[in-house]
Amino acid sequence: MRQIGKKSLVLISALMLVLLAACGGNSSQSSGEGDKGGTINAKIGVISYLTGPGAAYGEAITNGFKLAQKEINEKGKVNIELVIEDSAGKQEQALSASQKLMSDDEIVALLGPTLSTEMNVVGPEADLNGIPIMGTSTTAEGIPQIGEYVFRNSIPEALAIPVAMEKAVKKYDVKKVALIYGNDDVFTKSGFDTMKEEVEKMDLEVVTTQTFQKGQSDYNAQLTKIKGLNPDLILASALYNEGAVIMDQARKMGITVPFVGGNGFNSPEVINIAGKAADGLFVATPWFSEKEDPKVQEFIKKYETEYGKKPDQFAAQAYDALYIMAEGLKNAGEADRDALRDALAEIKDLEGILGSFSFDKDGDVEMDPIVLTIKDGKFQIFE
Amino acid sequence: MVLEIKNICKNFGGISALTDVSIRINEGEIYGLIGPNGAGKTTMFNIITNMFPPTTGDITFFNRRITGIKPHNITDLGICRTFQNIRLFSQMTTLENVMVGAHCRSKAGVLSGVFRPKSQRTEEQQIREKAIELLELVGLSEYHDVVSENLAYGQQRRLEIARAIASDPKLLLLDEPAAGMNETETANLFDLIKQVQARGVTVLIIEHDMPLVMKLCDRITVLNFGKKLAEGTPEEIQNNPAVIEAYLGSEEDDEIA
Amino acid sequence: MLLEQLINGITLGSIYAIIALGFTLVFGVLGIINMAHGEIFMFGAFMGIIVTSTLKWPLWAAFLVAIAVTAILGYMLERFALRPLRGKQGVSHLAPLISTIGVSILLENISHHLFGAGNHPFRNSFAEINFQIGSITVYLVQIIIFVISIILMMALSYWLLRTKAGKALRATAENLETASILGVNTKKIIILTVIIASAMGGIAGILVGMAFNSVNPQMGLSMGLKGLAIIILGGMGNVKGAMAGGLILGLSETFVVAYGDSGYRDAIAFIIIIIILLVRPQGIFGQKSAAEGR
Amino acid sequence: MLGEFINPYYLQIGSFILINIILAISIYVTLSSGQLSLGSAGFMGIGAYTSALLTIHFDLPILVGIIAGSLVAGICGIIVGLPSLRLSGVYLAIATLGFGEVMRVFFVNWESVTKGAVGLSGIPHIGRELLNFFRDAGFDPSSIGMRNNQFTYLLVLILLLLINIFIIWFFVRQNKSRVGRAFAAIKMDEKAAEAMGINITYYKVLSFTQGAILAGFAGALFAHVLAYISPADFAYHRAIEILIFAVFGGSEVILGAIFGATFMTIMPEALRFISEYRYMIYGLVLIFMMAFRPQGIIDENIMQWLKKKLPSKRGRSHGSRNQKHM
Repeated sequence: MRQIGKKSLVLISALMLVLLAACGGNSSQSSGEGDKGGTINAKIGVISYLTGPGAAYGEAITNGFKLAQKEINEKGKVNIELVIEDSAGKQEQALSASQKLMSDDEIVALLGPTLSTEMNVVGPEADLNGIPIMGTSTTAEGIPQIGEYVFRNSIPEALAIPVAMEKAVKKYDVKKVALIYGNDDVFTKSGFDTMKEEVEKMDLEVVTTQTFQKGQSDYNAQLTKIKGLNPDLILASALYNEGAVIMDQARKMGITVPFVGGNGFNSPEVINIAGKAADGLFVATPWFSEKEDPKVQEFIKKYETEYGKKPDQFAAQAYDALYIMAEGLKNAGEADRDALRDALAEIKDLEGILGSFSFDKDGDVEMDPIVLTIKDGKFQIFE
Repeated sequence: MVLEIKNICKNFGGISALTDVSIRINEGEIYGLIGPNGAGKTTMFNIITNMFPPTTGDITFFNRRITGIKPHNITDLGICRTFQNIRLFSQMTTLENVMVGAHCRSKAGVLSGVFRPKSQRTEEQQIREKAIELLELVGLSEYHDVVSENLAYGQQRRLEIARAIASDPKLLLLDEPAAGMNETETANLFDLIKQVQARGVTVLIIEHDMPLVMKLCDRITVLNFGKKLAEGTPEEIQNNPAVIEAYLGSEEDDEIA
Repeated sequence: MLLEQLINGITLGSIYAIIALGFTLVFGVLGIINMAHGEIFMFGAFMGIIVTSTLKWPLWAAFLVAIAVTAILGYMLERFALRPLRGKQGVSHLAPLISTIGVSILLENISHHLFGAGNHPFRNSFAEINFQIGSITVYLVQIIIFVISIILMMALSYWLLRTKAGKALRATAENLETASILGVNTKKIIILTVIIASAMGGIAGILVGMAFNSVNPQMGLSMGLKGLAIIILGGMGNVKGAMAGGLILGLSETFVVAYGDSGYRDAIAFIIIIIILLVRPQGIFGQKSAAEGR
Repeated sequence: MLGEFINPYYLQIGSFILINIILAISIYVTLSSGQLSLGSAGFMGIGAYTSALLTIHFDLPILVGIIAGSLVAGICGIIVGLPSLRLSGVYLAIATLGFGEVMRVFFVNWESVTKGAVGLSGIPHIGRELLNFFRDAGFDPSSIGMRNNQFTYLLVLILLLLINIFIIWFFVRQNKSRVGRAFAAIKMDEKAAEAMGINITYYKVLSFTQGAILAGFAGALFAHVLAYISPADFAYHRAIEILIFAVFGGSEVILGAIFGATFMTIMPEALRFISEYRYMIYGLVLIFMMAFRPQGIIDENIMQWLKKKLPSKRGRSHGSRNQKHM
């Protein structure tokens, strides 16, 4: 027994040592050393959801960053180095990652984290420490209001949903609506809150409000109830994964009314999953892959050759975000946290692949989303 | 009268394990409970300690009715038992086992156990001293720090007795204490039980080792198929034709046990 | 509307029942709650998708592949997570529970890596066949699910009662040691049990994929916990109890949504667990002895 | 200056380790009387929400909030623990798992108070409150060369460390007392313990409640260190994580729980390159530990060996086993 004890102890100490030794390691993404005169060198920390159930989002986002980084560094002027940390979608890990990044004095700004829940924890900390932080996918309410160092370039639900709702209501002469949303997810819950507010503003009748939970695959009970109440329109605050299945089951049941979805509902995957059943979905988004803007088409082409798949909204937002950072650095003229914050706050009408971009006084997005609808299995601009 | 068992019946799903058994045990005696396997001896122990209730009947302990009282309260009143298939706290040391036995004779709660006021330290010291003394009594003084599952079989049996005595019982129930012991060990056991008796403890013993029972007990009850077959002094029992028949008829069982 | 909800409830309940049958079989024979059963079910569903959507094979092949793969998973579960614990000194009865929780986490994350986190559509022309009865649309798949669940229940009951293998299974269930003394090859029986239970999970996986057109790695956990609730409701190790429990849970979930608050739908299963365990630990159909002594 | 040596990242991780140690001890305490509770995440949530709501809405001091959170969790522990006594082993594990899930659904649905899935933000942060306190007292962290976040996290860490030392001391002492022996006796043989006069109901509920209080306490600390909580923080996966702390480190001795929590918190941070496979590793850890070392990495034998190696302050009068020093 003693022998075993001794061996285990040695093993434990060895494990601990390995861990401690590995603690300092960074996964550093640097490309191009170009240290010519006039180039601003800057390190930017990225916190992203790279492992776990939402890893697909984090992957698209970091791909967007990397693509933009390559282009920006090739152009000269600004040379950006990305330091990427995983948050696994958890607040504690996001906070740890942010501390790790913030304590590196060379890092001038943070991008991410992916989820609004994470931003709620990381944002105040970044603000306290005076480092600009920009969310590229955080759409919940109140994020930029956390503090003056907190920005975002993702369109909040409060901006996107009303636009889509207005257009759909006008077109179909909607009087009665049904709501369905995922009540255990911060993203869909906050989308629902916006919908409810807007429904009240527009004076529509709510026939029923239904909820669903993560991991559920049967929505028939909720949909049967909705069907029985005959709404003119269904407002669905769901992520595309669940949303597509909801539409599929609804169409199978014989529900033909249009759906309006939130930001999370906007993905080519909806068509992929639901097929023809996806027809009649309305979403408002800054991102439209069929846009005839050469910049957009070039981005899609490059992204596809680099990563072998079509970029989604998250990749596009991340791509634009790094350009915004680069612009801020250029205007600031130096890689300094406070100077960068002030420069970011000043950004107006910057043309990106999502359109013309400005920050408002809080550091929130000012831009006009386009309303898309799915028709014949394709996203189209809805006029 | 230490214990009075009045008309106890126990049915298990229609099968009768004990039928109308009455026993009276006087203070200070060693009382034997014998009978072939399945006669209901251990069932009787379980009923006395209220591990399960009797179907009908009553038990009084010093004229106090104890049927329906929770097992740990029965120990509190002064009845403690050992088990046929040794049930020590196997990963505790010998000393700790006996100290657990003193549980119901000590009081320290969470806070005094943690903050250790003087009263707790004195109590803990007393428990420890008592445990050491009892280990000496059962001849295990060299094994304080041995984890009890590493003790030899006979030692485990003796440790169980020490643990039971630590609860200061007025009545001690021993369930086949000599099982698996060799002759020397059995002789030691005899001395031990006599010493326990000398401490003023009444003993009720289930045992298959007939020479030991006959030598040890003041009075004996024989159970057979859940019924009382005979009662009396060892001589009376040895000469009772019904008992002899019952035992001859089930000799093999006896051998196995 | 009531009729439609009834159909929804029965469909959902039948699926729950098939999953619970797998749980109950393993518990009945081994006395182990297999927390990984939900994940094995999820793997079955993914196999269905790969076979029909990616490989474009016919549906019957999907069933065969799913049964084969889940059976292999079941074997591996037994071999690596259960067998090492059996007959070992000092292993607490909680060990298999913890070890199968380990398997469930492992499988869930493997499927994240293999299939991605998103939902996968299960597109099959067979799933589209439907009848119109008045304003109600009934899908053939819904009927099939109900029928299969009944057939599985009856087959399992019959098999346990009548056949030789079933008798051996029951002998094993009653007492592992006695069974092996009586000459039952307990090792083989245990492997067989876990494999059959897992294959049933695989079948359930494909049926769910067809009925709801949605398969994702997280579905295993949610279905698994529901299955757990059902076997507690119906009585551990009780085949008919699993069926009845499944239908009860499916119907009550559906009716909570229809006439109550859909937000509490997921809580029902757990409230059932708590109430049943406190009021009637042996389950509605269970015998008392099953719940005692463990 | 001092500031250069203090990296808030390490302080942060240190804080999480210390909170996780409390959680691991909570499951250890319940297990020490032989009960496996998977409801720790639920109790943690109760503590976190109670404390957060009290401090946000009633402006109560954090300390009061945390104490109230632990107490409410403890009361829930008694309410759940009493009826659960009829259950043992696996059944108890499942009932408590169910309890945890019901609590989560409850947090999600009681929107008017908990704000549902959106979660509670703006919870007073222990470190920042302490910082304000020090500032009001006329002390500026920059005077000793520290940045604000370094100072706040250092304070949090020190505070948590003191709390941990107290908790560990408390339970080590309890283990060696009459109560600890009663727990151990019940764990090893419930019937025999009952026959020795131990009130099983009382001690089982006691240990269950202690576990609930600790989990609630850790939850309250968690809320005030992260300053944001949502129902997803207290879901099934949290319960499993806490279970892993105890299973991996060892559930026989308190040091095992401490080691498990420490190791399992550092591992994903240190080995970020394998973090993609973290949950797979968790799964494998559970399987392998059960198969090869069900008592966890650290058990009594290692404790014995450690005691032999490390010189003990008080010597060994009655053998090493009764001198469990931490």
